[in-house]
Amino acid sequence: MTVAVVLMALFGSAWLLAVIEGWTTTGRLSLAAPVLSGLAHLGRESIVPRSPDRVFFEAAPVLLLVVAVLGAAVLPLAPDLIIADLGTGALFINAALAYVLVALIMAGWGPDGAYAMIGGWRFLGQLIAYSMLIVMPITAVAMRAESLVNTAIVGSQAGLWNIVYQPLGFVLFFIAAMALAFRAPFDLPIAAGELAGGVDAEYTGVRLAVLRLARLTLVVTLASATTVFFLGGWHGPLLPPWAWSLIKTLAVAMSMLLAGRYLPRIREADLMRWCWTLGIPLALVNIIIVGLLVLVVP
Amino acid sequence: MSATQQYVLLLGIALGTVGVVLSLYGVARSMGRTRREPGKDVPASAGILSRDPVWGRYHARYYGYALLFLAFDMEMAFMYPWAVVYKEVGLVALLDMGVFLAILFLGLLYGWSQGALRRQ
Amino acid sequence: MTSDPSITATGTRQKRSSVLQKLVSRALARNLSCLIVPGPEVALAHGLDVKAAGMRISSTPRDAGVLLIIGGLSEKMGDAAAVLYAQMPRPRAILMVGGQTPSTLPDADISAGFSQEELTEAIGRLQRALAEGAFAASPEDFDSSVLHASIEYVCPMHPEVVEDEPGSCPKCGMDLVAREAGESTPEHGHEHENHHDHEHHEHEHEHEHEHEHEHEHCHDDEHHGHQGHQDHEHEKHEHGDHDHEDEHAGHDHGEHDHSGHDHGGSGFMSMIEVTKDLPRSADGLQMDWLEVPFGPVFPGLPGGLKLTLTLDGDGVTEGQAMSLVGMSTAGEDEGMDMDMDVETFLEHLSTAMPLAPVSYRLLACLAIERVAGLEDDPATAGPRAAALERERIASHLGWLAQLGRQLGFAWLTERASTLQLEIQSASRERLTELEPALRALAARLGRTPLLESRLRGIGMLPPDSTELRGPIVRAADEGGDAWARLWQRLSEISASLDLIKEAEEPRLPALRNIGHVSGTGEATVDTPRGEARLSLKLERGQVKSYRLDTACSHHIGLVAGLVEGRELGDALVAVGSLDLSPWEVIS
Amino acid sequence: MTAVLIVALLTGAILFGIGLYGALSQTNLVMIMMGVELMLAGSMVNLVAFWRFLHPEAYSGQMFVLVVMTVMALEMAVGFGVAIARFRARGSVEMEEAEDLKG
Amino acid sequence: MYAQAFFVAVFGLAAIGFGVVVFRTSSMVRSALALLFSQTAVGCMFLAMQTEFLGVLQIMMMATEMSIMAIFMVMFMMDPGGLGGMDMSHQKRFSIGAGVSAAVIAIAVALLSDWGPAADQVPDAAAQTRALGMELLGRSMLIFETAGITILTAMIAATAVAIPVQNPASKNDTEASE
Repeated sequence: MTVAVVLMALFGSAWLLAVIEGWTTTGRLSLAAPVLSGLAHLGRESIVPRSPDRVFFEAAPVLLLVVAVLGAAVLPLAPDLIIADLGTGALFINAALAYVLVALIMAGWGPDGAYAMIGGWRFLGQLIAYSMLIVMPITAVAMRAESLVNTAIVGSQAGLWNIVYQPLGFVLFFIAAMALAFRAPFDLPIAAGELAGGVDAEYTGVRLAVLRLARLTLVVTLASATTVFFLGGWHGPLLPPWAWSLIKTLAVAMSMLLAGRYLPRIREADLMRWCWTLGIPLALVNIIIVGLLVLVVP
Repeated sequence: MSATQQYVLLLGIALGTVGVVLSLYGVARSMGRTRREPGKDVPASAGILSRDPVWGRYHARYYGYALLFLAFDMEMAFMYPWAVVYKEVGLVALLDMGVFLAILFLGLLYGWSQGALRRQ
Repeated sequence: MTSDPSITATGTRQKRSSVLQKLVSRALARNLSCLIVPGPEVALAHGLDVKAAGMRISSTPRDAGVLLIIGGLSEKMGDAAAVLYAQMPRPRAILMVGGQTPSTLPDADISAGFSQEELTEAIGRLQRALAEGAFAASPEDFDSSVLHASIEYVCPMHPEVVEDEPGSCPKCGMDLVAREAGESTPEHGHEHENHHDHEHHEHEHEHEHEHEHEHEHCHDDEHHGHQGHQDHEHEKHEHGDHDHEDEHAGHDHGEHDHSGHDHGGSGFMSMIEVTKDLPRSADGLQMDWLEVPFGPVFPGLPGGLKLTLTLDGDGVTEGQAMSLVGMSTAGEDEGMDMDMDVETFLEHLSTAMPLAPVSYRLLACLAIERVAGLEDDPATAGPRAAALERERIASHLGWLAQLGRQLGFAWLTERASTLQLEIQSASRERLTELEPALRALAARLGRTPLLESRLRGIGMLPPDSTELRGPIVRAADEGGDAWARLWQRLSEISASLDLIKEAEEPRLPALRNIGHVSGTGEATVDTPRGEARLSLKLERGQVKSYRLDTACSHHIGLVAGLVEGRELGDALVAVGSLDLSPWEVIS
Repeated sequence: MTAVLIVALLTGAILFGIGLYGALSQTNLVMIMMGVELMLAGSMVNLVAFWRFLHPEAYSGQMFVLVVMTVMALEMAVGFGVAIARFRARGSVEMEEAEDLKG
Repeated sequence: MYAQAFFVAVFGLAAIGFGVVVFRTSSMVRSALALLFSQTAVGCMFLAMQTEFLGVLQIMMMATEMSIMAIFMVMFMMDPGGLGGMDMSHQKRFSIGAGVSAAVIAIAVALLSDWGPAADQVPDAAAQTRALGMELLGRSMLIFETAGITILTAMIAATAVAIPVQNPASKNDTEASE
């Protein structure tokens, strides 16, 4: 039961995001558009490049979708609306999402095409940049909650959301989450203007549909993680807990989706330099500030 | 729910997702197979048919970052258990981790000064 | 042209009895995405708004169902279009706007003229055709000679010398030998190879080859000496378990891989030997360099421009650009009789330059009038100047839209192309109304985060660059990078607006009556991309010969210097910042 | 209960064996490191099994696994550093390159 | 109990299977990713053995580390795509002997030793993590700080060896060209 509800919420949000995305790109708000486009993808041919690495090529979209779903499975919608409330839930998210990289490397290497391969290796560089900015803010969150259990983390924000308690951590995490979901302006591995689709370039038909679904689900998962870690999860007045979770998740996901429209793509060299020379020191500062706050403020 | 049951549930969800994807593939397959035609299976490259394999030795210019990352990443293994008990232990934990992080930060600074933090 | 509601057999999918088909066909019809050949900027320059007409614009053939061809294509672009069409998944269709379908492609499914109404109507027809006939009983394979390896000519002594045409080697003067492009050794006849290629496709139908399998196979027969010969390895790989391939792979192919050096011969391949002659990157590591085509139909670059970059990782070691659509001077040079009516010549020149038709029409008018000895007429000069300035604004907006596409900056692309479409045919009054919008766009770009870091320091010209013209040379004083060029273009937009406000109503330049004069004339016009010069010779009112000198012909030579040693993204930004119009490149 | 321990220990042993084979048989520095990683993975399996089934109260067992993981990462960092330097100097990371050249 | 044995065995077999693939494929990226999945399977074994923190940590760390392994493989192997299908090994017989004998000895020790009674219960994951934290800040504090020093040493060593020394002039050049 719980499983069904959570998965419906997940894919429902992904569908809503697809509607919004379609709205921003075509200017028409149509609830049926994602379904139609999915059907159209089913109707197209799904070309397999004369791929010397068929296994990678086939595995990549599925792996991406699986890790996005697994990530969402450990995030609570409401105190009892969670598929698996692991003892190390906050760490499990990281572990699941680390395989986004693996999926992209597979997708890049598999088809033996230049654009895809460059895209795949670019994303490895991107991971090296954003990865620490995902884990370090989560550490600071865990310090306050004294736990890695996701429901406990939400519980610790009953009085004050973490976005207020540790705004620096929120900013870093949000940016890093966008980089993880390779949304614009961090869409280096799939950059249309630079790599003509990059890792996506060789996927067509139903495989492309799965890949698109996986990317949207990934955005929802990350938005949900942001909600749980920084926006107080299900806490909120009046509405039932699950509604608050969903509203916050959708708001974060939409802001991730829309931010890219108004920004040019970042340079890879800049991304790496800024993350390492600015982001990581700031994340350390965040940990120290939170450390002091936790000790000083009861 | 015990931890083991939770893992089994997660495994089941993963397998279920794979199953859904496979059934989608099945539906797509029912529309007909991909027709083999000349040029179609060559990786697309902007209107030029380039058949050369691209799997060569690839120059990853971020290897300086990668080396530092490999070492720096390990810090996380220690930070999570630390974070969980931090409040309980108090100031000692802060000092302890402060020293640890300072040591690591030194390594980062060294790498920075030596030019590891740039495209090679 | 199609009353029959179905797309051609080269585009449909094989029919299978499926209940879903009907539904899927309708979904397909409502989800059109197109790949524009030569490029979206050409559609915009013709005043076509593809998105408003109901199609998404896709960046790769893999994601497109419609090949939208705008205008007539040059021969090389026809080849590229055939490759793109072949790489599109079925069901696919060809929509031709103006001009003839290139001979490499099947006849267009739907044709339309250069107007938004016709385009919208054509897309409607296409949707009906797709909804009815996306699946057919007997689709045909699409095949074209372009899809089989082409012939190129190499020097037997210098593997790095590769030419498209027979001739002699520039290094040693030996006659060049024909071989299949992408192949390595001259001894294989191409017919044999073509045959081979078919065979490979057939085999692939039957065998989903397994990697491990192939590995063991190679293991046994102990050839280690042909690593550089990747193409053959590839073939062999595809076949995997076919014995006749062994002989093939056993040849001693000594002398070619992508970097073209020699390491064959010895029984055991040594890595030191492989790497010792390779050129080194700046950090001293020798990797395999990869030659990757960017263009002619690449989302980040103007269509028709073929940029070939040699990549070392994601860094560019060298690059060269060529235009596949540029005007060739052949047959139009002095000494050749061409006999063209002046009006025809006017049309010819302005349609040959789709990104700046007004400027070139004006240029031709001026040059022809010079022959007749006519001086500037204040009555026509004002409207002409206004039309030129209006085109300058539109062209710069088109460049901004292209910049947005390149940088994934969707807002900029939308804003700039909307404005461009509006301004192209705007009256003076309308232009004045649009002025605040243009100024707001500039202000907004100044405030956009990441944009400056993306453009600053990119595309610096080498100090000894000569023959620079237009915005590029005017931006050279301000730092001479892509950022300075952006601001130069923005300030030219506002300067042009001021000029138009003081000038008269813009009107398309029309030729004054000159009668049947003879003689030579020369004129210069400051086109949006820099000065263009035209000198022509008339005999009794017929254009005998002409010589055109454009800014882009010179600017395209800058590309090699701009991309060298850059990161891939930066190199593309640098090339984009030049605002090359491949049509204005005279070869 | 001991059955699980034995299964884990067997797995660890076999992983260690495969890793040792790889480390000894490969000619390339990076491949040798992969062998070493497998050996370390094998030993980690053993350590975790010992902790879980023999001394669940002694968390130094888990601590030890953390240290082994650190060693893995550091081995890679230093190993790749050496590989880069060696490649830069010699154009190869094959360990037996000199002999190969002789014939 | 049986379920536990089952899962440990399944993931153990997966780890071994992927471990074998590492040295049997000629595509270097496959090789590295096979190692990655072997390590992931080891992580899953940890989970099956109720050592959740270490298991999840292993799964997470190895994804990134082995991917970095993959890029270094692609940089430094002669034929990363495995298109040439060449053999990159030597002293095969000796290595097989060594590997087999090491495994056999370890198996023998595992089977022949008397391991005594096995513990039935372990604390749940949250408690384990907490206990590990206490261990980290208590008895094992020195080990923890030593690990810090070791990481520092490794960072310095790797940087010093791998990053070419550059004179200030050329450094400015490269910075400007970034």
